[in-house]
Amino acid sequence: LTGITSAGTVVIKGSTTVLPIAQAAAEDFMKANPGVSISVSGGGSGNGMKALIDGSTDIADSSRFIKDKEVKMAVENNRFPVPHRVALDCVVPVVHPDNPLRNITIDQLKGIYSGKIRNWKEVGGKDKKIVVVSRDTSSGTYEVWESKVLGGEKVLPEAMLQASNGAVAQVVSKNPYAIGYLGIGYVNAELKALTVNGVVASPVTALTGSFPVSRELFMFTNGWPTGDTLSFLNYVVSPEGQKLVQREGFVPIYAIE
Amino acid sequence: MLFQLRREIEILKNRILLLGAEAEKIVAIAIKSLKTHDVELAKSVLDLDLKIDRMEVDIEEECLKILALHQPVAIDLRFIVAILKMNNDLERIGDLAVNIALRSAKLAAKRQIHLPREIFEMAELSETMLKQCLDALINMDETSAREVCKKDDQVDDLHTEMFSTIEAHFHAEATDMKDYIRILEISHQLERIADLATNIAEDVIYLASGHIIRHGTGKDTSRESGHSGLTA
Amino acid sequence: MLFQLRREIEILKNRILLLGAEAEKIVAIAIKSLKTHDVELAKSVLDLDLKIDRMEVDIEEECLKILALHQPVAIDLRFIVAILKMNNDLERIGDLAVNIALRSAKLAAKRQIHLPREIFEMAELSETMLKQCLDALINMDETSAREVCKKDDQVDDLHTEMFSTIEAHFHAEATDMKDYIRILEISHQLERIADLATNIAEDVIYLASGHIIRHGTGKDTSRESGHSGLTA
Amino acid sequence: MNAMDSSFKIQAQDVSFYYGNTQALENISLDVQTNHVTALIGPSGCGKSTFLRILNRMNDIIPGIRVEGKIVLDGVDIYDRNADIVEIRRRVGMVFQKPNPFPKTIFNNIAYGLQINGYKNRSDVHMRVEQSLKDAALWDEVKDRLDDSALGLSGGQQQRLCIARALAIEPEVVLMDEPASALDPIATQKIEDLIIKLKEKYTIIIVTHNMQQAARVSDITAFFYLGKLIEVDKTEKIFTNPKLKQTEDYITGRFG
Amino acid sequence: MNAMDSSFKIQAQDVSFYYGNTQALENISLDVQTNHVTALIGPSGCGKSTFLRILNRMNDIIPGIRVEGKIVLDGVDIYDRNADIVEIRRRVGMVFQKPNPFPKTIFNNIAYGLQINGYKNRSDVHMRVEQSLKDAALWDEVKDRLDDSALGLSGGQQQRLCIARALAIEPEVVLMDEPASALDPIATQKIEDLIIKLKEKYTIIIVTHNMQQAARVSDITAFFYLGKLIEVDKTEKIFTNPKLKQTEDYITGRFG
Amino acid sequence: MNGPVPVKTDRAGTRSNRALSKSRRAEKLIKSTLFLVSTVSIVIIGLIFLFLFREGVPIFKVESIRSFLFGRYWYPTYDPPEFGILPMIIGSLAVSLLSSLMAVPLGLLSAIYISELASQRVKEITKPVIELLASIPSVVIGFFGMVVMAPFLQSTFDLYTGLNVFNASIMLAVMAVPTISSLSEDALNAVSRELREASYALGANRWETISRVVVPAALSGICTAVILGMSRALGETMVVLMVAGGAAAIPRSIFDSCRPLPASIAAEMAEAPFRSDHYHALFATGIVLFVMTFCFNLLADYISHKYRQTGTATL
Amino acid sequence: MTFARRLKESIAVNTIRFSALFLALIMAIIILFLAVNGIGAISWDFLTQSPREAMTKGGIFPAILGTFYLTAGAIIVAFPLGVATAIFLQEYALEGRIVRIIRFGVNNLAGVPSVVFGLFGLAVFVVFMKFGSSILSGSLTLAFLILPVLIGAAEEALKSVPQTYREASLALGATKWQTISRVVLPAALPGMLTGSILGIGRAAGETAPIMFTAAAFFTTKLPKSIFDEVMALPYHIYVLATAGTHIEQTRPIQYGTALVLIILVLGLNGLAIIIRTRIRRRQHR
Ligand SMILES: Nc1ncnc2c1ncn2[C@@H]1O[C@H](COP(=O)(O)OP(=O)(O)OP(=O)(O)O)[C@@H](O)[C@H]1O
Ligand SMILES: Nc1ncnc2c1ncn2[C@@H]1O[C@H](COP(=O)(O)OP(=O)(O)OP(=O)(O)O)[C@@H](O)[C@H]1O
Ligand SMILES: [Mg+2]
Ligand SMILES: [Mg+2]
Ligand SMILES: O=P([O-])([O-])[O-]
Repeated sequence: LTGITSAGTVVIKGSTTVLPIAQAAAEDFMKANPGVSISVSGGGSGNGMKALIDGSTDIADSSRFIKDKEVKMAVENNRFPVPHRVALDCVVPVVHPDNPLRNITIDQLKGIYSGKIRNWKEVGGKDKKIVVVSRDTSSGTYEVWESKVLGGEKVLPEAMLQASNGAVAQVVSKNPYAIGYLGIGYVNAELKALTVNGVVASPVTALTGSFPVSRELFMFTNGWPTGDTLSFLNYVVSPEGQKLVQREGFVPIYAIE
Repeated sequence: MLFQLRREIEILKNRILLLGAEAEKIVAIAIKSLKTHDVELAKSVLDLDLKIDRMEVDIEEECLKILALHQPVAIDLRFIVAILKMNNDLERIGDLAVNIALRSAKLAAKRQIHLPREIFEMAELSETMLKQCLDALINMDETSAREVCKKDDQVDDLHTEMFSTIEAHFHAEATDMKDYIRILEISHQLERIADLATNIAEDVIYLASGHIIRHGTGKDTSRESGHSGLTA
Repeated sequence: MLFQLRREIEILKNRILLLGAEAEKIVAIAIKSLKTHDVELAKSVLDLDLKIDRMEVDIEEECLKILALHQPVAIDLRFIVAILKMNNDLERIGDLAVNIALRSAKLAAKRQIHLPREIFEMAELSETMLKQCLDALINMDETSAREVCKKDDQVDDLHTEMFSTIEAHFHAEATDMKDYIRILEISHQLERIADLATNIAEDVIYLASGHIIRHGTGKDTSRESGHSGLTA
Repeated sequence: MNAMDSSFKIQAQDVSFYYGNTQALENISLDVQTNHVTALIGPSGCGKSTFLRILNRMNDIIPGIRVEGKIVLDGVDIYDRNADIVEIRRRVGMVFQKPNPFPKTIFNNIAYGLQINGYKNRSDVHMRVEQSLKDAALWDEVKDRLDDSALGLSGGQQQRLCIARALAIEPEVVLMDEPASALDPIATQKIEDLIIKLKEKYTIIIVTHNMQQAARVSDITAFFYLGKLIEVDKTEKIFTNPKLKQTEDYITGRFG
Repeated sequence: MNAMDSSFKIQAQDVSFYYGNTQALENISLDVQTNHVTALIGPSGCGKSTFLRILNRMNDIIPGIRVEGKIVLDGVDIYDRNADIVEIRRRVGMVFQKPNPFPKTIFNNIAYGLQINGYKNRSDVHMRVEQSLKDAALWDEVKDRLDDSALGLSGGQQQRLCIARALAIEPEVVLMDEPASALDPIATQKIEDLIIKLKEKYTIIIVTHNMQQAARVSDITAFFYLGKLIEVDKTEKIFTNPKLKQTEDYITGRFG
Repeated sequence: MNGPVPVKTDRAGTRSNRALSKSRRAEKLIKSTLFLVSTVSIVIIGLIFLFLFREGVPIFKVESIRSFLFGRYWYPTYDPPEFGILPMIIGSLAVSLLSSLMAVPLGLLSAIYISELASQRVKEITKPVIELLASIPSVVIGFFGMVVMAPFLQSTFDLYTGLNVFNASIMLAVMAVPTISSLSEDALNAVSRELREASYALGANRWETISRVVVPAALSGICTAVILGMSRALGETMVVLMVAGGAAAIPRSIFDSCRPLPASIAAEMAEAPFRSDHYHALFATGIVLFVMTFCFNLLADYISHKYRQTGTATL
Repeated sequence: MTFARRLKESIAVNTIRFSALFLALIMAIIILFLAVNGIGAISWDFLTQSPREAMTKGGIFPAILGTFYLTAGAIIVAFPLGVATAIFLQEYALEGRIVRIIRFGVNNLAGVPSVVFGLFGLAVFVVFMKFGSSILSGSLTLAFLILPVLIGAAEEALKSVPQTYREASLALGATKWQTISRVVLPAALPGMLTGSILGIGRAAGETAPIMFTAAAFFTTKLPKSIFDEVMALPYHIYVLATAGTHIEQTRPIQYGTALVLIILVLGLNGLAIIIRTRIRRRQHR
């Protein structure tokens, strides 16, 4: 009863971080291949994986690598997830443009997110309470943040947990006292991206790994892809696809001119 | 349209007219028997009177039934009540006719007796009155009913005259006093028949106009066309 | 409890009893005037009769009013209709009493005239009957009403006797024939008063039992205690 | 039990009725004469409507009811196990307290019952609609607007339409539960006149709490009290001279 | 216009009434006698209720109405600009067609009007509640359950409660719009008897479409037709011998 | 029936017995079909229970019911995870209570206005408009709260965040007012005109009539309206998801952000790995939410039945 | 009237007036704000095109269509269920335990929060029945969400058919089903339609239930089967407002979509209200 296999249809689900890439790629791919219909939904990395496992999606976007538990479950369900790295991402701390702060250290971030630092003046800002914005604890983005920044500490309960990168961008861009973090693709003019330990988040620092909070973005398939799914994935990793990745603000997996 | 009440009233009217007809008839027979000295004829009134009695009872029950079942008001109520009274009067007329007939039967044996002219005049007058009051009833004709009332005075006068007439005869002829008493009594019955006819006429007037004129108490206010009374 | 109708009926009952009392009174006066040859007394009945006439008209209007406004049924309706008839009868009794009084006034001039014993017997009887029928009405007493009816036969017998008595006297004394006729007429009026009292008694019987016994038509089926008729 | 008698259309034989555990009727025996108007009177709650609705098994739609005794329609017990309720209801029509025409056209209000009862032929239906409207003394008033909604008629017209609707399927008995109580005096008169006319063709049983109405329209009056049939007799007898004191007290208002 | 007369409680002087553009009453002049029961009769829609509700300005609630002419209560025009509507309504009480007790206890149904009108003292209120229940012939039936909901009373009792409620605030006039039309005959009788008793203390105006009721309870009857006052006279006169043929036709049912 | 055996020829049975039993069978069949269909609701409720429990109960193997309900920390993805939903429960209650405080008086008063004071024309317009407002999709309200209200509040009151209990309550109130107003108006409207007239006829003025007759008579309907309004606020998802701020901590002031139960479910369900403890915990959160609204609905039902008073007298 | 009474009345009455006005003001602000901001985005292309250029351009046609499919599916499932249930409850069921249970079910179904429906749909249709995230799953979830609305409306409609209609029909010798199908249902149908329009409006506006069961973030191709995912207006607003990398650029689209959704839902409700007033007016005649 799974409808995903009908010819000419590709279903993509998962990470909200990867969503813009998938959406943009799907749009262009479909323009080039009018016979193919691609549907893209978000929901988060976990959800994408779940869909892959129960067979309700062809491609699961993920902003993290698959977990052991998920692999186990997949295998139990006779599915064999295959990762395809499609882009790199920096998870960038952002503040409101009005915030005078420019740089922040990993330790400061850890202090802020674990609730030990509560005032901007402690990190060199105004004497204002810090409004901490975070992703939901189950998101891939958060996982990266947790492992790279928090280092095992728990995020403070008062943190405003947002369901998507976009939401984080929204909140921070509207709130002069807020700090948040999000995929580099979501940084825009209404946000100020902070340098971390003096390193600017950029494709270069991401590729080189010098930006402390960077990660790889994946699309998972069940077994080696075939047909339209394969063509689509090929398109994503092709130079044209990677241009889209760049256009959406992410970091291509290889340098393109 | 209160269909049923209308119908019942129609039926009742017919019945009272029938009764009226019987009353006319019995009076006519009684008077004829007096004129013709016909004993058999005179005796025949008894049966007729029985019939009238039965009719009277039926009509009364009918009236009661209508009152109970249809609870008439205003004109309809006045009609029923008037019928109740006429009914009584007509039955009385029957009784009076019997009285006349019985006496005329007794008188019949003595053909030689002179029956005064007045008695026939009275008979004629009261017959006319009876007829006329019944016609008035049929047509709800107040004028003709009032004429009946006027005629009653003539009858009364004739009856008063009778005493002298009879006395005169009595002394002249010295027949059996009983017979003269009978004649007087007959005159008296005729006078009473005229009275009853007048009663009926009065009832017709009451019916048609809503005024009781009996005992000369007629409070005569007639219908108006504007609305009445209590307001400015 | 139909409060208002109850009250109206109570009032009506009182009025008819008052009228009955007046009727008793007028009869008593007429007879007394006959006995005592009291012309003044005899003439006083005229006023009383007028009063009775007025009362009769009022009661009839009252009945009509009750019929129109309260639309009684069953016992209440029978009561009103009976009152209507009694009312008529009582008024007639007043008229008859006037007749008696007028005649006794004429007779009063001639004290020598022998008034037959029977006439007083009749007078007494009819007075009793009148009293008794009114009592029966007050108490709704069927038995006593039936007694009244029985007494009527006695009065009738007495009246019949009168003829012979009078004739005997007449031949014996050869007084003015008119006087004898007057006496006979008085007897006749008394007989009629008795008749009317009987009518009233019959109405009481009708009221109490619901049966019309007049004209001997009484269909005598009496009340049952179970429920009736059409069902199994 | 008395023998079947063809002058009786319906015979209730020792009928008792229960709503759940409360008894609403107690041993009612009443024979209804063919082509007569029988009126049921009595104080509120005495069981008039209940009895009426037993006669076409309309009470069946109420849960938890129980009927004892027999209701015999033309010699056949309508509460028999094999009785066809639908057919009984066709034969014993009903008119209700409040005029309740269907929200259809005047024509279809009447045609409905005909179609349900298997009249297929259009001209047949037309004929019967006309006839029943004539029977109900409504034809002249509505003949030009048969396709208008029945709800546009006045209360009195609606009630006559309901009567016509009941008549269309040629019932033998027509039950009426206070058919004029929602109408003004003038419309009431029309209905009463109609009832009197209808008895030539139908057997009519009418419930009314207006005693004057019972007096005016019925031939036979049955007085119910507290679920019992107290007295039944010719209407004129009941209203001039009832046998039982209880009846007399009720109709003269000496009650309660 | 006639002079003020103290035997007249209310005088309607040349009153016309409009609902928006439709005229409902036309030049009504009617004087209501103190301590009498005046009945308004007439066919449905003739304006009886409208007239009644003019008398305590209850029609004011309806938008778009217009009154012409004068309604004089004890010599003062109630439609005067300075008239205090609330005070007028206190003086001219009203009882409605359907019993409409408040969903409160029996006691509070009556106490409400008292409290509103400034009775503060508890024992005063108690006394007046008892008195008005007695006046409405209800005291004996409810004295042990004053704290029960008024909705638990029977229809007739509810209507008497509504009367008691109106009486409690000592009105001078009581208007009643078909007060018994929703009741069964026995309850109706009780209300009618009550009305007759009440006229000793109050001036009563009652609308009824039951002519027999008007006949039974009223002293004066006014016959309305098509928004006009056709005839007004002593009730017995109207019902035995009305002046106008129109009236006679209506009360004898020769109408329409 | 105690009736004896039927009498010979059955006139009542003019239709043939076969036709008769056929039509009876058809009637029976229709009835049973309808019955089966009508059990769908109960089946669904059953399924909801079943699946919520099926998916939710496993969490209680990991976390005790007590610590689930009263735990103050919600760290579903840590190791070891913490599944305490007390902050969410309190967040939910806070926003629904605060929104009720705003919505109830406003809804009630406007209902009174429409039913008692407004002219016929105004009434004819406002009543449907209010009903229309009740149907504005919650996502639109949430959108408005997030995009317009939050910055407005933040700048006007100089707050640390505009996404907070207060904002969410306002938006929920905006959702609940039409419900409360419309249902209360129905209840007020059901109070018969006779009752009002009775009060006026006793010399009461408008306010006395409203406060002492009309509102008390409609009270049960109004209570039901209020409870249903609150229940709607409690179960509303999109508004709180978009406007409440999302902090899984017990709010200390109305200007703190919070994370009501539905928001938590909606936000995390997508991310929670299938059949993980987190997934189960979210279903268990669903159970809690379900039970809470369930209680509200039972209460509303109880009130509307128990205190049902019709405005007019029953004869 | 004493002065105190007058004063009290005027204070109270004015407070009530003021609150009503205040409410009207708030509502007007919200609606006007959305309308003013959204009207600019709406054009023919907006309604008939797919989103383009990472949703920053183009229209919302797939979302409109998806909402249409979802609500149509929901009503197709829910209407017969609702009507049948209402008929059973109103016409056939005798009061008793079964009815109490069913009614209990209906009442509580009405109170289930929409997000719980989402969970239910996810657990039952998407996962257990393996329909996946699809029109089917979403429609079914929405169908059960609006089922109580439909049952309620249908019951009201049936209740408003006077009992005497039924009795009149039965008294004419109609069977129960004839009575229901030919007298009761036609009289109740307009009311039922109103109910279903209200249901449609509700279904079209819900987000939470379809979030896990049907809604796609992006697809330009129109669905080919009921097992396809679709875009939907409410969800589209949600994701545009909270996800994506170009939130500020899509703002006009967000307003436009919100306005379209409001117009759709309010339009449907307005239709229902108009029909209802028509019916009431007709019934009052
Ligand atoms: N559906 C019912 N369930 C229970 N009891 C009922 C039902 N219908 C009527 N009753 C009771 O049965 C008795 C008889 O009622 P019924 O309706 O037959 O009275 P009625 O004589 O028609 O009264 P009314 O004049 O008020 O119409 C009453 O006591 C009533 O309360
Ligand atoms: N609120 C209203 N708006 C417009 N017209 C009205 C209103 N109320 C009554 N009318 C009209 O005014 C006229 C008189 O109505 P009213 O209610 O006074 O009649 P009624 O004599 O009391 O009739 P009924 O006996 O049916 O109660 C009728 O034609 C009626 O249609
Ligand atoms: Mg009944
Ligand atoms: Mg009126
Ligand atoms: O949505 P995520 O990429 O954070 O899993």
